[in-house]
Amino acid sequence: MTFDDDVRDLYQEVILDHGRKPRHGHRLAAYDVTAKGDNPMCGDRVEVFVKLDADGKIAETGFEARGCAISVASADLMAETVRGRGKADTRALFETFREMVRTGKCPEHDAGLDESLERLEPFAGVHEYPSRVKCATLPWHALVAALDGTREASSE
Amino acid sequence: MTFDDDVRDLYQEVILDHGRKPRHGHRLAAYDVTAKGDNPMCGDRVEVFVKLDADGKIAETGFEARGCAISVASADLMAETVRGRGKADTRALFETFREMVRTGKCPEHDAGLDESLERLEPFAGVHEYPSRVKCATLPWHALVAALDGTREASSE
Amino acid sequence: MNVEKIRRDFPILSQTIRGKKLVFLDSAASAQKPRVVIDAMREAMETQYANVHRGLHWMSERTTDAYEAARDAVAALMNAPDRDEIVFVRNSTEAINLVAHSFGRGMLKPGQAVLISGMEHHSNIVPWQMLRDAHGTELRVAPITDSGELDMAAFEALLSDGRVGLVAITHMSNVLGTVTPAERIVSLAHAHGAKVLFDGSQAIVHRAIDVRAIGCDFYAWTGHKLYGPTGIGVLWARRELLEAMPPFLGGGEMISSVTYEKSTWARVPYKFEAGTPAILEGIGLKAAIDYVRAIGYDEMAAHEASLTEHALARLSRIEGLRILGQAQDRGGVVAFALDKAHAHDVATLLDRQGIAVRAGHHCAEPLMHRFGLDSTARASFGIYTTHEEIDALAASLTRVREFFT
Amino acid sequence: MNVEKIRRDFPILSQTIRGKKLVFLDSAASAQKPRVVIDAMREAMETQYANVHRGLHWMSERTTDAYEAARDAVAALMNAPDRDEIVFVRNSTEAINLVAHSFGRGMLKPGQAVLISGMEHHSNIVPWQMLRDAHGTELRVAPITDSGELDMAAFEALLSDGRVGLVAITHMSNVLGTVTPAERIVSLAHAHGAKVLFDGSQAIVHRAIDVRAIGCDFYAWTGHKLYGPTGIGVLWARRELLEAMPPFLGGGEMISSVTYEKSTWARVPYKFEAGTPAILEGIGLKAAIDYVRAIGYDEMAAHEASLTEHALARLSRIEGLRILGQAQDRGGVVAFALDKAHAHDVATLLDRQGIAVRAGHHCAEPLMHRFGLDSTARASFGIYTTHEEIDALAASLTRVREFFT
Ligand SMILES: Cc1ncc(COP(=O)(O)O)c(C=O)c1O
Ligand SMILES: Cc1ncc(COP(=O)(O)O)c(C=O)c1O
Repeated sequence: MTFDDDVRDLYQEVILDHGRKPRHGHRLAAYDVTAKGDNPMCGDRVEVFVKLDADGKIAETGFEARGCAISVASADLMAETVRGRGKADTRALFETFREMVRTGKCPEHDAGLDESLERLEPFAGVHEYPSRVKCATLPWHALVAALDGTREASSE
Repeated sequence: MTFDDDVRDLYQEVILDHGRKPRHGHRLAAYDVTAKGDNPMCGDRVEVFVKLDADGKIAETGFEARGCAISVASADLMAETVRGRGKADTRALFETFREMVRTGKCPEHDAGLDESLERLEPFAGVHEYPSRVKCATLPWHALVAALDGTREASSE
Repeated sequence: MNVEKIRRDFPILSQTIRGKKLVFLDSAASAQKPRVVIDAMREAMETQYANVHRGLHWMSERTTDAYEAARDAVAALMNAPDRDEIVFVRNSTEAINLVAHSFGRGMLKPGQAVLISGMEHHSNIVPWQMLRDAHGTELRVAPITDSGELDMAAFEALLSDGRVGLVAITHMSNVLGTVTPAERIVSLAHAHGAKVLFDGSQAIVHRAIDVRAIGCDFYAWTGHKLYGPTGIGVLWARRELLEAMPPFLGGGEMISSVTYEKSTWARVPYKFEAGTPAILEGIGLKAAIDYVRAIGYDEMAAHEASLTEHALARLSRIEGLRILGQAQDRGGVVAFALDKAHAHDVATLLDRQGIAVRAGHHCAEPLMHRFGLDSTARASFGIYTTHEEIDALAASLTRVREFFT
Repeated sequence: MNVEKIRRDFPILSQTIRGKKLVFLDSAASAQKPRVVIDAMREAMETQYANVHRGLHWMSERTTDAYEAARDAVAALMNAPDRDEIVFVRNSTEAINLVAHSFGRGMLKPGQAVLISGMEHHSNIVPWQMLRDAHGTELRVAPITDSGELDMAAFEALLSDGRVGLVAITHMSNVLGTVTPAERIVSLAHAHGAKVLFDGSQAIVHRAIDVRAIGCDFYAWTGHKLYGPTGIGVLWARRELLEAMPPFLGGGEMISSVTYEKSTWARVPYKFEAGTPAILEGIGLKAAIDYVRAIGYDEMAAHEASLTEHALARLSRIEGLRILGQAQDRGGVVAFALDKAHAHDVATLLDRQGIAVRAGHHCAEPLMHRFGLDSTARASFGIYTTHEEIDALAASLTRVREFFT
């Protein structure tokens, strides 16, 4: 096996790509809610900014992150997949995502999450590294904190 | 092997006998120096009383002890073997005795101790039980403390 | 329960001592280890050892999993509501000291009192004395009856002024065998505003412990008595207490972030586990827990009850032998004194027959003095103890007494 | 030194990880265990296990001997003047906390200062912060230079007001590899009336430690890094200090006598060893010490110097790789950052090649920040590390960087 074969199953192209060039990796000019996420164990830090639409659904998400490829890519794909979702819906997606990165398997879920979970599926490989699960979930913790009106989250 | 065979090599008749009926197991009516010895780990306690002769040699030793057969027998045989000895001489006997109960072998020593050590030889078997060495040495610690003018000794 | 089968699980039991078959009756001091425990530790060192937490590499992840699985096993064993309520320490002694520091200095006020009983092990006396002397709390001692049970009326009276902040009491005496009425103690203590810590060092070996049913606030025990390795013990405490208590030891693993000005603490239970933990010992402890649970506490308790009954019957027939404690509810330890022989001599003579018992004050000096003694011999039983071994003890004791008469 | 022969002593090194040969470069976090250590612990459990001290029976006497032989081995290893100056604890962290409590609260006065350095492990920072906050001592930090060495001028200046009661400083940084000038530190500190504690967690693995030659007052280390088991560490301290210091944990084994009113303490070192000690771990540690002494510190140090030189040469040729620390006197740990890849990603990618390194702040957050970083990867070496393993690391790191570019 070559080096690439060994690592590609975990660092799939989509993770590498979004880790390197996040599409949503910036502070929004105007936003309604925001929160910071901190993983003091490894120094990962993320700040998310969320703009809500008239129905309270997520219109846009931006973030500023310092961390590994997995946490940055996760933040970026999160921003992409939560667009248009309300609070409960976002939380449901997070719970399912978290279960997936913990176990490597996608748990039973609402059909409405199907498409997003497919997009997030590349993170399933993270389950092999329990100590890195929190890299993938940190931005989500911050997002949920922002929606809840809490200003800080930790994914210890 | 019978029960007796198993135990007689350690609890020789002389130890049993002096443990049961110590000849010197009493407070002296008149004494010059005294000290207490305490082994808080097992509750052994001994108090020695020493009468000195005009040359400062030990004229008589008595003791009150609470403890096991080995500590009582040791106190009694000590009282017997230190009679007529000066301070340095007593200490030398103690050091040799202690070495013997620690190692099971009698170390090189002054010829003047020969006879006494022969008398004390039954205690050599104690070396098999390191935690009981202090039972055998406690009265000696108290005696040396008394001669030194210290009032308390511990053989922890 | 098939004792012969169980005995084969313990390699040491086939040893001979001084040419005699080993009769090990000192399990209350520390129990022997089954092969599964020995193997678990060996295998961990041979196949996956690394430091835990934040390792990021395969072996560290595997070892972290194995170590954390021990926490799950402990939580299940004690029916703890939450695995995060399990703090690993070195032994019961450290568990109690942790409570004395973090809860005692951190949450009790000078002038409040700690109430212990008259049958405590030194490890549940000295930390409270040290707290008293450093922090100004009072130390109260609930007396025990002549039969070796907690004097419940006196216990309640000592609570009545409402100044007791903590009751710290053994769940089973390591000398008398007495099992204390845990639920009753808790309900009285809570009614008077006191938290309750049980020293479960002995109880966990003999009874299924359910901290939810007991309703206590802290429960401490030690791995080496439950057929596990040395170097690991357990403190269970309610989450809200652990959250509120300041940390005990400071250092690696227990922090969330560190600057010179100020550090913040890791979440519970890690806040209380400073430095590299006893990893291999956690793995060994899990194997021990799995082992005893596979046998089952009901089986173990029944076996020990039968052994204890047998021992009490056999020993009480020996002339001049006095047994300490006649509690109704008691576990498998029997301390005794012979009129003609000192406990040390008894132990040594038994040893020469290959019979291992303990002699001394059993780290319970005040209790010895309560019964007018300085030391006793003590026989204590484990899952591998047989009725024949107790017969051998009784027969030898008769000879010992003759020997000294 | 015959590394291939040494490797055969470590069963784990023949493991494959994810189908790759294991390349274990995380020894500074915790070292692997040679067969003699594994066997010593197994044998103790299989043939003679019992609780130590006051056992009176054969197994207890044998186990006490074996456990106390570990104390002799440690004393000899450190050239301690007196075996009674060796206190067994769980790990370095507990050793330092013991000093912070018993010496810090017991013998330092509020207003006095503790002086640490800018390259300490959290275990040598947090206990002094907690002491500061509880006891009113000051915490001073001696800065380090850009090359990662102690700034001796600044260090001396911080001593000059005579208020420093204790200098607590690493003997070798677990991140920079820097070995600090121990004798010089001691002579400066003593000249200004301060005692000196060394955190020798890393140093003891790489250098022969002679506490008499160093002249310090306390020396702390941890067994699991010296090829021994987890759950045991060492505090060496001068006897007169141990005598003067109040005890830390209270309970069984550490007392001389106990009444409810007052307890008296056992003699040194037992005064500081409360409860059943880490018996099996002491036995394992002795085997580890015997093992490294048979190889010899000169051989080990030469091997590690050669590995370190090789690693520095190989890694510094990798583009975009920054090595932390360029001390003259350094041991076998190399921490580094890659420009294009986060340390976590580096560690994970290496793991997939079977190469185990650590990534993170290495329990030294303030030091990371000193160098403007949050985390680094770290490769660290043991007696079993080969030059080829370092080549494998270097080759993989080049690929990792390409992968992320
Ligand atoms: C320099 C240094 N100090 C202290 C420690 C703490 O050692 P332990 O976790 O065994 O207490 C370590 C290792 O983690 C270390 O490298
Ligand atoms: C009732 C009781 N409490 C506390 C202890 C102390 O346990 P450890 O020495 O493991 O801390 C023991 C055992 O020695 C005990 O029997």
